Amino acid sequence: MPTGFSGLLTATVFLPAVAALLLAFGLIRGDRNIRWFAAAVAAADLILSVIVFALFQPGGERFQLVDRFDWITTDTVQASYLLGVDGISAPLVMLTGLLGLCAVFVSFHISNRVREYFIWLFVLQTAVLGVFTALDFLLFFLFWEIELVPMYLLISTWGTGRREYSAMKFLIFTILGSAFMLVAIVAVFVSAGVGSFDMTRLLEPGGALDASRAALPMGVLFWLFFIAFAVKLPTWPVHTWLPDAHTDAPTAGSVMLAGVMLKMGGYGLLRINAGMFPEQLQQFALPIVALGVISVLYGAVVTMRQTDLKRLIAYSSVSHMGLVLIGLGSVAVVGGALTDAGLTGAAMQLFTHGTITGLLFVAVGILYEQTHTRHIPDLGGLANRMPIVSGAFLIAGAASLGLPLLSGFVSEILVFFGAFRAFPALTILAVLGIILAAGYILWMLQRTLFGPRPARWDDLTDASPAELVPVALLVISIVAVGVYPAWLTEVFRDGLEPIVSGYNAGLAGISR
Amino acid sequence: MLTEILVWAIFLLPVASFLLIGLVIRPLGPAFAKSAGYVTILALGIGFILSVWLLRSHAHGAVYDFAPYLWLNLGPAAIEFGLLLDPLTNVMLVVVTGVSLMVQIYSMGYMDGDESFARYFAYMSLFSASMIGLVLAVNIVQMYVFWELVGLSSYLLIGFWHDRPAAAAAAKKAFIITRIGDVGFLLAIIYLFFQADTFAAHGLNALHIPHIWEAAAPVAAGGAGIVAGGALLWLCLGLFAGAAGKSGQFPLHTWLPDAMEGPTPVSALIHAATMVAAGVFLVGRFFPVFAESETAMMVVALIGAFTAVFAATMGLAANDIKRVMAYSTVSQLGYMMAALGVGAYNAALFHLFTHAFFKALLFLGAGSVNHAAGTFNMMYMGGLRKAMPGTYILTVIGALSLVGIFPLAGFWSKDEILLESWLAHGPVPASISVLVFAMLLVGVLLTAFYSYRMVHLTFHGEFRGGGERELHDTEASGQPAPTGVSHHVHLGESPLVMLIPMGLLGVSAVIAGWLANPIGVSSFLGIPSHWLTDYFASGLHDGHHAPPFNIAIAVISNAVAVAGIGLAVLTYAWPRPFTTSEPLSKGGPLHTLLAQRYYMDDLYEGVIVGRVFYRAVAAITDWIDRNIVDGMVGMVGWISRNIGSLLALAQNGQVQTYPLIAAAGGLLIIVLYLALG
Amino acid sequence: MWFEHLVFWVLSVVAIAGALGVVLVRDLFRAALMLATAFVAVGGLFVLMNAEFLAVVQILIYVGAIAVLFIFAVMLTRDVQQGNAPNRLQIPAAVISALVLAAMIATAVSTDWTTLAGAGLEAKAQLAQTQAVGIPDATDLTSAGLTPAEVESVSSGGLADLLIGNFVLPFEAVSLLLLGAAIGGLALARGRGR
Amino acid sequence: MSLESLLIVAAIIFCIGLYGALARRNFIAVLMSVELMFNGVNLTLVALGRYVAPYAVQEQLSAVFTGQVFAVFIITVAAAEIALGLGIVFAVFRSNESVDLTDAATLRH
Amino acid sequence: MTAYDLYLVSPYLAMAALAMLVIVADLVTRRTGLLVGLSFVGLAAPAALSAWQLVDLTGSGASELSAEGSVILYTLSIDRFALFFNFLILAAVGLVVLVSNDYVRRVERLQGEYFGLMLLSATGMMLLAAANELITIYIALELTTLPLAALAAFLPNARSSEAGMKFLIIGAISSAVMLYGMALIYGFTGSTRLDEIAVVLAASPQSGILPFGSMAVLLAVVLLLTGFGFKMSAAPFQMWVPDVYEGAPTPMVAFLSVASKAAAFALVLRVFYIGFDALGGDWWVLLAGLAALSMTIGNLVAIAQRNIKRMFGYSTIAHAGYILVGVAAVATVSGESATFGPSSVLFYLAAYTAANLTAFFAIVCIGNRINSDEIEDYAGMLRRAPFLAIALALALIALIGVPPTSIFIAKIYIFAAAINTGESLMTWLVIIGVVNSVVSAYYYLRVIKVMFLQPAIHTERLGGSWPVNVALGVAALCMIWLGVAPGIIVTAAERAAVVLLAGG
Repeated sequence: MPTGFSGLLTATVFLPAVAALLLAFGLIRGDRNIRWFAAAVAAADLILSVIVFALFQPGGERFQLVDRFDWITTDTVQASYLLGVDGISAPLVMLTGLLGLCAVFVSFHISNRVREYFIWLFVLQTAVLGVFTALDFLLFFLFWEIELVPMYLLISTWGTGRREYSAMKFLIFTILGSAFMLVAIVAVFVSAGVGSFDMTRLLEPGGALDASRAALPMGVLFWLFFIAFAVKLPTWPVHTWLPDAHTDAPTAGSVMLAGVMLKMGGYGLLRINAGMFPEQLQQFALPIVALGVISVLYGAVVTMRQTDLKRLIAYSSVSHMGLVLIGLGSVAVVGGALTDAGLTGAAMQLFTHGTITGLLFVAVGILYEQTHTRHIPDLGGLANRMPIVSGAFLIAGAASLGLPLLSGFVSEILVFFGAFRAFPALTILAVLGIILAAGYILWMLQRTLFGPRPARWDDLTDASPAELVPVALLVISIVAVGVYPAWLTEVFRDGLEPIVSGYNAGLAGISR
Repeated sequence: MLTEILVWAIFLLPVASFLLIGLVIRPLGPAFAKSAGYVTILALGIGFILSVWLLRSHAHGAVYDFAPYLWLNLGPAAIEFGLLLDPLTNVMLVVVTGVSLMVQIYSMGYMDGDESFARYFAYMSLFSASMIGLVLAVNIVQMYVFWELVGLSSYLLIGFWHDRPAAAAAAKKAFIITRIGDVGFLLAIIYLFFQADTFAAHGLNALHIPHIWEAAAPVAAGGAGIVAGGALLWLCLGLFAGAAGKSGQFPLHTWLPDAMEGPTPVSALIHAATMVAAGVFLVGRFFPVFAESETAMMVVALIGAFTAVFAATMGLAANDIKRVMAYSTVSQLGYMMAALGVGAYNAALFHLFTHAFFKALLFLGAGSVNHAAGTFNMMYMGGLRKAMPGTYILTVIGALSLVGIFPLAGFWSKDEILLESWLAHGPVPASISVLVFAMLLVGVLLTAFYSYRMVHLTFHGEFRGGGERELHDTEASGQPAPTGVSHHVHLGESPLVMLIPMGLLGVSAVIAGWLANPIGVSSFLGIPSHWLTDYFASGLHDGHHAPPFNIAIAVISNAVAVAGIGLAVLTYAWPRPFTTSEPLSKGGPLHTLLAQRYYMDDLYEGVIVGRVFYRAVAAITDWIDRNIVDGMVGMVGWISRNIGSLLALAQNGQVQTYPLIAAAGGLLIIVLYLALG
Repeated sequence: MWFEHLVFWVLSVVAIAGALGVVLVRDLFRAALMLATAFVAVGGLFVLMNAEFLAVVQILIYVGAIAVLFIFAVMLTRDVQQGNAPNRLQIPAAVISALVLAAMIATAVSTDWTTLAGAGLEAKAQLAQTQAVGIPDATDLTSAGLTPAEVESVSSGGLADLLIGNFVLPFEAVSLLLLGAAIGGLALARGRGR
Repeated sequence: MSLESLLIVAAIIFCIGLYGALARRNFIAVLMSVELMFNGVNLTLVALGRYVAPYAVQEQLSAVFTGQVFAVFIITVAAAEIALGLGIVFAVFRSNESVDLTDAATLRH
Repeated sequence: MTAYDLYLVSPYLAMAALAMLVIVADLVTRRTGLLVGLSFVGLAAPAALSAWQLVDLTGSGASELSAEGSVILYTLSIDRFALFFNFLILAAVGLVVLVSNDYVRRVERLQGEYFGLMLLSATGMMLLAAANELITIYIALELTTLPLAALAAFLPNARSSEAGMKFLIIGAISSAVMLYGMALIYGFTGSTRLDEIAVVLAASPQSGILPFGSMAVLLAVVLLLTGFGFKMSAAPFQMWVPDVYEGAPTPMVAFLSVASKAAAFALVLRVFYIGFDALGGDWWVLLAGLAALSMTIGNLVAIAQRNIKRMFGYSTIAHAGYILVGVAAVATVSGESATFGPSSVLFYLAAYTAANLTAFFAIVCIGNRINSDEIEDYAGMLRRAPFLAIALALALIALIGVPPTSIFIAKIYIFAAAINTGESLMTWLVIIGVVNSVVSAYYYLRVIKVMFLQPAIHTERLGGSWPVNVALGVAALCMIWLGVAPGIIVTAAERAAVVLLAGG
């Protein structure tokens, strides 16, 4: 049971919340000051999150930088304030810090209710960071739910189009998903031999949760958790909130939504479904991978028909997040030293998709600021007028379609490597998805950036310096991961090691 | 250590050049654009020198074995980036850097004044780096990485003039079609990884190329025999799919003619000399694996031979000079594939070597012509011989080399392919090998025909108006003007900066074949007979040696070539000179079929992608998504709202309704209790 | 015994008839009179069951106070003649009431009340009940066959004793209730600060 | 006169009251009907106290009075309820000029 | 009656005395502020007395106060359970009194009566939580209900009168029905004391065919539940709720929605967990069914509402359903977790009190100023009254069950109790519960949406007097406090719930 209180994680998680409070009490006044204050806070949080990542030592304790104190201690309920990072969460914390800063910079042009906007953005960031670091189920769920409120308000207040509908849809879907999770958490909690919300106890191989004494059948628990995370991920057929929410969200909202909030689903799948229910994951690997493959192909096919840039990216996210499921299902066959490839790929996919889609949305956001349209047929030939934005688009697009030396490739190939051992035929189908990805990404680039430029776009200007920051940061991270992925994969592998060793040690016999 | 650095430098110099141009020179603005060209040329020049040095020292017995660097730790199948310096690599390096250097120099003239001059050289550097990386790769994933980057560079360069819709579309098409092949490649890699544990049991790394060779070799031959039988066949077919995509083999050839939308030097470098040869390189790289599977070799041979003929027929009816060359390239790549298929490893690579020079030359010639005539459409050219004699001579040399006329470079390599397929010493059955030979011979005939047609239409006869006239005509018929057409018509020779590289390539096209692989003498200038082919063969375990020169085959092939030229002369020049109407169009449906490229583009884009996929599959899925998957969500909301309203109706305000319903509820509870126990 | 039976039947019929009159007669004033009749009949039934004290309370409070209150109320509001019209829920209400009645009768009949009863205790209970309004006499009780423990139980728990003994709390609470009802009723009837 | 017959008479009175409470339009009539229900309950209580209740709790003969005590309280509370009810009757009458429950149905849905 | 008896009933006596004092004070002075102050400060007396009793309980280590020869203890159980509700009800009534400060100025006269009735009703509620005997329960219930009926009709308008009338009629009919059930129980067991009832029922032969062993008990339980159902506002006995909520004075509705409901659940817990302890296997299914019905009906109908008070009427029905889940969770596991179900109910009630009072206080303030309870009139409230809007929004979020608010913990607690029973039916009930929470998000958020996103029609700023703001602030803080640090209340609830199991 990890104990201690170093305070670093608490600071990282709550710095944005404190900033939000400062803003809420009106200590910072004037839109300009607020923007720069926000940028400073986000930058500080990025630095903190990078420090978290840097201080995390692979090969050390499983959970590091732990902050813990008792929260609720009664006869029936025990919960603690327990933050900590392992190899799975440390990179995601950094990702959140990175995208948080990007979100602030792409929001510089916001002029409507600036103060409230940044308050909600910061609350959102705290919530997401909390989800990634919380190691107590109650705390985890708390952060998981808090995140809804700012996102809902960001979409419905600062969004575009049918924003209220989309925000509501986002909310209802997510709450529906988390409702299932609540049942599961409660059931785990009341299971004999558990009696607390401490995740670390449950995560140990052969942990506290015993199938014979669980309050609900393990399979049921598994699916309850799965549904919650699948909605967030999102998986076909519960993905339909995503295109609407993405399309109508403000740029920063889309960046955070696609960049980190979808990752909460994948993180949950890795942390809980893979970590606590190894046997169930193996048992149900086939349907999960099938869902993943359907998501990949279905998402890609539907993407082909989209004419709204953000909608297109949103559907491509559905397609890409399907890979996480495929990677997850790769543990159907265990044994050998290669069990972790699929899981590592899934984890990598979380990170890489975060940066790639983040960059795509940043680019679309800049584009939209200038053109006020995202309708692809209205656009064209922007490459000459906006070389930087176009370059960002191009890099993100190339990364998105899995081009090597950009980050997307690494996660894709790892997922395929892992999954092929378990489900060769399904994996081949999923690999076909990369052709479709090339199709829609290139189609989008062609229609948007290339070809003749309608005369009305002659006066466009390129990204402003403030907008350049997120572009640069994200491009650097995409290239950095792509060119030398080991600095990230090794951390992920360290986080997945206990899970994988659990499979290898206890379950090698099941391998088909 | 120093050696290793020098080898890496061949790769890293263009990388540095790319970064320098992209991050420094280009942001500085057009004033500094020119320096981008010099940087690139410098990088490639040094690279070329180093490559030659490497080839020479390696051929003289220097052994290079550098430890690879860990890129991604995957346990037993760790992905390690390193250098694989075997004859194939070394020769390819020389070709890539050499041709690239020539093309860059030429580009200094050709691209002069283009507003994106720096961007062009950035892309070119990127391409060179990727291609060199591909050639150097020791790990199959590393190879795939650069394989894809080469594809990206190609995409960027085809779409270089991205404001032209045709260029943007062609770039996309090129990328997607090659990607279809790449899926095969990727699946092959995935399959290899799947076997990682088995490899590891033998102390091998499943992704390390030399280990893969070893694994494919049967135990009897001293290998590990891990991959065999059906799996081996599928592995080979996967790799070949990738190769076919890149090298434009049937049925993935349709992108290459369209790729001519890019700047002409790009076509010369990428879509003639280097990148498209990557497919051949890939099969060559895994030749020890392919060689173990007879079926795979048969597939390679037959597809190659078929492509050689098939593409050549389309070359007969094309009017765009660059497209003719593109078909010609596809056809020649078919020769190389066929050669690999029949086991003529060194002949195939030898042809790759010579082809790089003469095809690059032909393309540069086409660019030069375009500079003068303002169009690529041969129907608007004619009579340029007088205006640009240098270009004319060099183009004729290139064309003859292409046709395979003794003693030009093309002759030597093509002759060896024909010879070996006739001799049928390879792993494929003799009947197949001879069939391949016959098909290739037909290819020679066709090659000769379209080559003469191209030269004739371009340079002979009277000038037919050039770009100006074409623009006038297209305007009249209300169609958009094709790429590369401009009012800028000035009949005159190109500048020296363009002619000199052409000249150098011309010299190579004449002598390279014989010089590099002298036949008939025991040695020439210290280069022994069959030096190149033997050098290639030394990279293989079983050391396949080229058969001795066969005069009969040489005579037959030259005769066929001359016959082809003769037919073309009869058609176009004599007795009645060509004016404006295409004599072949009298062929009626056949000509239409050829001119329409066997309708394969229509099949792919119009029917499969457009009708079946986009309008049917995608549209239906999209409809399902909007109406059924999403609709269900809406319906649940609608139902619950309306149930709510319905229930609210019972709330009619009449107070006694409430206890009434409550009493009914209470009674219902009792009934349920009694009924259910 | 036949007399007792006769009285029971007469009182029952009167009570039921009065009740039916309350809900069926359209004239509210007459309905109120019917109600008083029913109250009196029920009071009679109480007497029949040896609950004389309760009968007195019934007459005093119900007939004397409540029924009169109703009559006042009826006279103060209008629609006296037609005021007792049925609403649209007549038929469902009848059905539901009939079903409830069926359930209650089924309960009364089907429940085996005797399983609870020890043999021969009825007489003792009757005797004990007479003490409700009188002073308990221990010797009388003993001679009637009650055990000393039962005598103790009865002696210490006459009805009035219970009211100020064990049930003193509800007894006090009901005074609060009356206070509250009076305040509320007054406040509402007086009209609120307009 | 048996327990069952008494219970049945009580139930009949109770249900007549229930019917009246559900089916009358006039507020005062409803209040009267409710009083009938209370009478039914009282009758039941007294009857059960008279016949069966004491036997359940051995040696607690005073339990026989509990029913009567209960009835006394019910009567008292009923009186209070009527007092308040009539207050509300006047309040309703003052605002609606009627004590018809079917008219007083503005709060709905 | 001994002095000890007086000590035992002293909190109730103090409350009653306070009620009368306020009424008398009104005759002397007409200053609203004074009445509010008196009512509020006066609550210190019963609170202190309850605290004294609590200290005595802690000192003795027993779960209830007892004494030889005490007549009060025949009808009341002065135990932790009762005291838990004493404090809960006192807190609720205190805050409602403060919030009434602005509201009662509408009724110029009779302000003393307003507060007096409210305090009397609170006395009844406190008694209800302590009552362990059917007659006392009945009296306490009526003492709770009748003053509330008077309060519902307190406003001089037709809607208020109608609300009062409906409340009275429903209350009377349900009382009658419940009384019939009590009569049957009395007849069947010979006693009106819950503990004696439990002994007799445990000893009586259980017929294998009939639930509850006999038709009489079955009918009695159903009839009792019908009566209690009205007070709990559980479906299908809930239909009066929205009408009364809409028409009655808002502070009274706030009081009704939390205190009355809490007392009703206290009653249900006592009657079922002590009286019908032996029949747990039969009645939990019924309660589970009512829970599912209440949640579903409440939430579905609430979606269609346009009046916020009415919407909250349906909301309260839904929450009754959630709480019933906890009541139905009769623990089949022995040991520490046996108190899971009832203690979760107690905690939920506390959590719900805090959240719902916050919401209603905001509604009181807003409604008092804009003279409307239509949701659409709340447009732009964030601009007009940021404090009120944010408090209301937080309360709405709490009511959905989103952390970090009181009801989040409460829901977890109650669902844990349900799953803990190990009955698959209860697991389904939990799933119904969570799905219902999702549905509820829809209408709660709509209010937030209107307040936060829609432009205001009027622009003048709104606000309440300082007592109102204090009440609102305290309620909101409690709501958050219970969500962030629920430990103390959970412990209190656990210890209070032990009482229910000690008897059985």
